[in-house]
Amino acid sequence: MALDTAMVKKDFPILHQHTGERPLVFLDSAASSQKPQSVLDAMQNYYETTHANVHRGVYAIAERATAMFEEARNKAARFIGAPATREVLFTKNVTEGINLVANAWGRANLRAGDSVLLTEIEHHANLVPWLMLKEQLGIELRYIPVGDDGQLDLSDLDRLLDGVKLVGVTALSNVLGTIPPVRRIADAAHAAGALCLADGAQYSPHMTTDVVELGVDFFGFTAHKMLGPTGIGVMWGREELLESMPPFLGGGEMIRDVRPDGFTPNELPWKFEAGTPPIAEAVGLGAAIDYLEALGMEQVRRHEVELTTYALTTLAERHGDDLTIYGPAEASQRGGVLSFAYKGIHPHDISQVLDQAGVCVRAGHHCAKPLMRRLGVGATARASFYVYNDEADVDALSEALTNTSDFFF
Amino acid sequence: MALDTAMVKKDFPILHQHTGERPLVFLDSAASSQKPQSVLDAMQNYYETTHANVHRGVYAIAERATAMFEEARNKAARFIGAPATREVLFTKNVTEGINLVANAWGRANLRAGDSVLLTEIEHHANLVPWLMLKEQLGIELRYIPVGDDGQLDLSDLDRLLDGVKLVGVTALSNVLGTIPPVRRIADAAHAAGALCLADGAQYSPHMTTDVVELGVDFFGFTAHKMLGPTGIGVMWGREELLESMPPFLGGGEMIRDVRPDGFTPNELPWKFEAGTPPIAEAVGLGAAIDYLEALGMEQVRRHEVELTTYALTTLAERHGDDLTIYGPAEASQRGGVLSFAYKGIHPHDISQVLDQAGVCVRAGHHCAKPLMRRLGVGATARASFYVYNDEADVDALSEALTNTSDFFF
Amino acid sequence: MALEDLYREIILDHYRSPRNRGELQSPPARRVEGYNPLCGDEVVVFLDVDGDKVTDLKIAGQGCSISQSSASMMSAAVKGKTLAEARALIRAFKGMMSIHEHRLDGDPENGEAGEGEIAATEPEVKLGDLEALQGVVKFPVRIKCATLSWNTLQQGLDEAATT
Amino acid sequence: MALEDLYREIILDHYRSPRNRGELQSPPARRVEGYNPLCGDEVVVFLDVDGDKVTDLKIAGQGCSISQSSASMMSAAVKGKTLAEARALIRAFKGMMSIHEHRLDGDPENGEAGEGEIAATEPEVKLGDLEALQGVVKFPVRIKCATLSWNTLQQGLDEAATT
Ligand SMILES: Cc1ncc(COP(=O)(O)O)c(C=O)c1O
Ligand SMILES: Cc1ncc(COP(=O)(O)O)c(C=O)c1O
Repeated sequence: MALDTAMVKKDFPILHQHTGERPLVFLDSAASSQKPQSVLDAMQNYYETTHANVHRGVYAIAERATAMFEEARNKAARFIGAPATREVLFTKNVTEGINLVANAWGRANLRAGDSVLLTEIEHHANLVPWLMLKEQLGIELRYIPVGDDGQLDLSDLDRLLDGVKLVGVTALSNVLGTIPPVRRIADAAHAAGALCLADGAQYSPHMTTDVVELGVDFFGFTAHKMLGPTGIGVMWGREELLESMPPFLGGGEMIRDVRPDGFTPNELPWKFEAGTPPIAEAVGLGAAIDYLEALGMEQVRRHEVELTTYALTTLAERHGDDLTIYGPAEASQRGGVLSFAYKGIHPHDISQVLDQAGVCVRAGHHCAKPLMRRLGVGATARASFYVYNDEADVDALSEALTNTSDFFF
Repeated sequence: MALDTAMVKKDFPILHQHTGERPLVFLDSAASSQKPQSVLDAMQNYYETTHANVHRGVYAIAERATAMFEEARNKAARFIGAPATREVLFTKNVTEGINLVANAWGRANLRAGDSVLLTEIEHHANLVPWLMLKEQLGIELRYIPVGDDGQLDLSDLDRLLDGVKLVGVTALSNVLGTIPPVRRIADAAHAAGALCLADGAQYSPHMTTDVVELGVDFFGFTAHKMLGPTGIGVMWGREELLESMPPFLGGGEMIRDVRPDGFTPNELPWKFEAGTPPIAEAVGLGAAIDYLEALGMEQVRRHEVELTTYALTTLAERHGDDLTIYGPAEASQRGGVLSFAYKGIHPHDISQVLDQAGVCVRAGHHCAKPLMRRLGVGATARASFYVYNDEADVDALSEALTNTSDFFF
Repeated sequence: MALEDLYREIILDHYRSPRNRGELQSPPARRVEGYNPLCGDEVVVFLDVDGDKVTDLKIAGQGCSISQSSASMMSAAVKGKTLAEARALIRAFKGMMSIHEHRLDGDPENGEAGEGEIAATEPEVKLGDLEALQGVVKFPVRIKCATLSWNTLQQGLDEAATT
Repeated sequence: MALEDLYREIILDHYRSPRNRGELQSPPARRVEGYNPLCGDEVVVFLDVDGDKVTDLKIAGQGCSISQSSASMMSAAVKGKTLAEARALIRAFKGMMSIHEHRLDGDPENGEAGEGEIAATEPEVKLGDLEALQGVVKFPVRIKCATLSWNTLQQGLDEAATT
């Protein structure tokens, strides 16, 4: 394989230091990835040598902390091809980022009767903020349907877009692995006078991201799924949109002036960052980006396609019709996230038995309840791959599935 | 002194490992405190042995991560005397917590013409969220004035409370060190049919906190000011209030069910925690609470009063009328945060010159612009103490001030 | 924690051959739905109450082995019992399950309660086969699976009492 | 970074004895206010423009040594100059200050620009004493102090041009 996973595995302390009895076969990176030593070191080192609150501090460590924090913003901007660093907003996770857009842009631009177009494969993070606006403002929500092949059905897109003000679409489905044609959807949205927001939570960890090529207006991602720490995400937006939006949360840092009867917001990006930001977390995100860029995002994606190809092939060979894998059949057309049903055994039971073999897979609705209903299931089991996974991990999963069957039947 | 600061200093890596030429005299803990080794270790250890996304994961490390996350919530609840753990909401900082109340409670309960009563000594975090509601809902804001002695002037409280729905008050001023009589204000608020929110950002790090004794309805604090990591804060609210409030941010975790046309919120506390929470940060906050409780919050406060007494005395002796310290004159009636003016030298210049001696103090408006205007200054310099500061640090500050004067005159 | 602590043989038996599976005509039977939002499990309890007795009870719905076997065992234990006996069983069962549930919900006082105290609240009640589910408390995420049908039954009894 | 890099003697001199301090009657003079929200510094520039010449200029307001001395030096450098010369000076000064400002604002391309390029944009312009403020770029937080009065002047010239 193009990626030297043996080397990569060495960089991840948890793969050696966890306290379980068996080697950890971590196949739940779509929920949250593990962290390389370099990310942990960067944060530790920051706290041990430099920590101080950012902005306004005149003394040396405060200036250095500010520079490190803003340097992380530079890296994030570069990582997603943002035209300007001031367009990169730090949030606590991508969920907050989408709420930011729904609140700051949505409340200023949406009226009762306006429509927002989403898809049937969205994560709750890109559903609930809009459902809340539906309740509060009386907007209407529509959904691009998903076909049985796991692809969005765009045949009716133009009709669906009629009267729509914003389209929200996941750039990579956390359940099906589907990679919707975001560019095409964004272009159609713009032609219909709508904006387009892409939820990149599963995309940016695995693919080269270029927000300009994607043609979207807003793009969010979350650090903990891409080797970074918990507690930080990024929302990117086109500068003129962010400029025209009212602020989201109020407090320190996001203001230029405060008077008893009013306030003046700060300039971008700080206008949208109220209170003390996740400083060490930004440093950690910067280190995660460094790590991914050193591997090369092309390599990361190639590794994933290869491993997914291997998984789809060997799992089908061994388990045949006992195993149903949802989503697109072609590894090159999907992310390395495999939701599956196995012999009618409940996903909870699968995950529990797999765990005895050290194999970690998620079981549940994966925060995509409408999609679960569409698939006609209450829950699925889900294995997802990342840079530290290899064919042996897939073999372990396959073997453990057989054991699960032996256990229950 | 009651606290063995020599021992305490050893626990803080930055006091030995920072890269400056001179010993670090860190007097800016009111902006953000430093972190003891045990807090850094707890987070590092969590990432190295246990990390997985919390809730719903059936496999062992996910269950353990969830237990550690919820155990941190238990600790936070105990730390502030919360009657129930489900009343403790994790936010990214206290600023988000106050925005949560302003949005979720405010939008559901405030109408145009309703009043919110704040004070002239509030931090922007407890001003701007309400100013935003003023803009959006047309509510009216009033302010409890501050006297020249740095104490709130409550003589007119009953009149000010007329028609008020909520009172927001800092439990300890980050500029003056004032410790308002929160209980008295909360009781008066309740008698007038209003709720009371206390901003505990500067209080909880330094004083034994008991939300029931304080008599408030909402209480927030922020981890990074109390030896914990950046990226996490806590908002506590009385259970029946939180139950009756609509959710704040929407997304995963905070829902019970999501349908294309609506959603059902989760139970407390998760109803208010959208998306992947700051997991490692919660673990770090738990370790910070352990560290503070091992020192003993009574000791922490006593140390602070003693050190503040020493500072007020020696600074006055050496600098006389050249130095103006704002806020209450009695150390026992104030926090260990000293905002000052010195010989007409601009705070920026003071801070810059002090930094050359390794002395870190903040210069600026401290996110309290209305208070700055009330004091008739554009900015102040501010030295603030915490558990790792001692008399030698105060002496270093005093000495460096003399050098500043020599430099400019 | 060994898997066998969770999946005792009797649990697997109830899972493979669920008792009282099916539906009752409703009305006259009372139909109550229970739902675990975390995993999508659904249970439907059909309840015939005559006077102070649970004369018949059927279980429909879908879910994992723990929720299915717990529902099956519950149906066997409750059918034919008086309302008071059924309620005592519910209390005893939820008492057995509550230790870790409280802990997860964050009630530190209850966190360290020993297993000996489990059924202290309902000393009269014999849980019998149901004690096989005791191992679930070591797997906190699964507790809600085990208690789903019991909470649903309780809701049914509560509704019956008020209408 | 030594403190003397920031506080050169000539800066302290302008701070202690500010030039052109005061107000002009407005109108006829143009009055422009500048404000640094980070530290509360305020500068007020009074500007008399006659034809294409800045005939008089006074500075009021309050601030730190850097903002005060920068304003004082600016007043000395600009007074009596043509509008075009004043604008060239502003560009040159802001060019000198821009390296770290860009860096902080996050323009990585400019981050590594050497000091040699500083005035490359305005090669004709002699900054003279103002070059003493060059040390400020090593203290990023203070850059806005140094540029405050210049931005205010620019705003005044812009307003003059459009009215
Ligand atoms: C009194 C007070 N309230 C609120 C805050 C805001 O805290 P954070 O920035 O962590 O939200 C601070 C600190 O900056 C403070 O001193
Ligand atoms: C597609 C998608 N969107 C959004 C999210 C939410 O991410 P976070 O919980 O970090 O906000 C996730 C992950 O849970 C996801 O997979």
